[in-house]
Amino acid sequence: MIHLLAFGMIADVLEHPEKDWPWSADTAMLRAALIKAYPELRDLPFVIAVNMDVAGGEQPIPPGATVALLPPYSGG
Amino acid sequence: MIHLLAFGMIADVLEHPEKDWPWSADTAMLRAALIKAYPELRDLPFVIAVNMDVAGGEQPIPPGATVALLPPYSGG
Amino acid sequence: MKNIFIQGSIAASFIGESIAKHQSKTDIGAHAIFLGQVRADVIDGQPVSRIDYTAYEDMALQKVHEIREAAFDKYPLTCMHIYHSLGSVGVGEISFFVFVSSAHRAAAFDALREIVDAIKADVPIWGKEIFAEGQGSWKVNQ
Amino acid sequence: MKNIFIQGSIAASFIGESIAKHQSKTDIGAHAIFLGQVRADVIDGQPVSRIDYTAYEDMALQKVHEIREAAFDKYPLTCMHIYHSLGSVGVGEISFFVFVSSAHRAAAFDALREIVDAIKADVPIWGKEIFAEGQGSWKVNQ
Repeated sequence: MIHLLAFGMIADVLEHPEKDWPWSADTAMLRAALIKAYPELRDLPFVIAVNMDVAGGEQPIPPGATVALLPPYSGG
Repeated sequence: MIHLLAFGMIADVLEHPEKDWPWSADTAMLRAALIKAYPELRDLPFVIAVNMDVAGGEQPIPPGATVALLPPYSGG
Repeated sequence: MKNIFIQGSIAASFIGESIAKHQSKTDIGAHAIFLGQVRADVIDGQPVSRIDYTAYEDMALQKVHEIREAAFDKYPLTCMHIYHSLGSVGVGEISFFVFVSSAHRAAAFDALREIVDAIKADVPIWGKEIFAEGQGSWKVNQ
Repeated sequence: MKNIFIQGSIAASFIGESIAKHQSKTDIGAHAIFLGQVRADVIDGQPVSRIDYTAYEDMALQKVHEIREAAFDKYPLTCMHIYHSLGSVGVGEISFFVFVSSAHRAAAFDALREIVDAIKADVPIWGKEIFAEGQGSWKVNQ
């Protein structure tokens, strides 16, 4: 399992902004699994942070990681 | 006559920061007359504003003008 | 890690008090301050009445910490304060406050702009513009 | 012509109140503020205790007016406020306050820096740094 967080417009799509979710080995696989469960995500821009790290491109996901779905920021 | 104003370190050299002074036809002639009266002015940097106008280079002085001796600014 | 979040808007009096606290630091010659204020933008004919801010707080504080350290490394700054609202901030109210001080002005100007740009680009905060009628639209930074 | 001069130092509370007055202007998204504070510089071993400011007031107001008009022509600014002290300003106190507001931040940042630089370069104001012992030294801008 991983600990999944969603923010902004992505949180509007998922039923809960914070939930447990089946583990995927990397962010590409997780993205595919999420889009399967929530087809609206296909058209929404977001990056995936693994343990608060937003790597350029795809990255591996350790089991038990905190994984966050981050749409474009709009602070400030 | 002209109305002569002096500021900053130039005002320290003249006895009064504001006084009447004999007319000179242009700023070069005025500068020479001032340095004759106050030799310390020779070594002090200042520009001459004629009726609040600091022209690049020398400029004519109308009789009755307000002429100000302005050392380098240090506001802000 | 220093907290930056303030619940609701940032009061003008808080900014004034923050300035006053710096009068004991007599090596400061220049303060540069940025304030973000909520605009009454009209989106698809609907006027914005407030912005509701949320953040990935742990990651945001980590990112701000990195931005802060990078600015202190790059510029000779005396101090730096960063605040951002969470929750509702009404039109005309302040949601973002960055305050940089240095001996001379160039460092304060350069650092202020870099910090503001970096926070807008790299810190996970989201604003939802809420219309008078109650619906909302997720904000997108320029 | 708008006056810019304040006798003595500029209070932090005055700055806070000035910010608060802008909350009714709901087309503003960005405020950029510069504050000049008197440093306790040590000159030839003597610590500065205050700066005494004088100005060629008529010409200074004319120059600030020109700088203001040029900035409004060049940038899409919502408002602009400029204040400078005359007379004595103690170490740690504020003598210079420039406050620029616009819809988006780029104009406010660019205009603020240009205005501050122009005022330091082109406005006839002089500061004399007064030492604790009472003597003084005319300040020279960097």
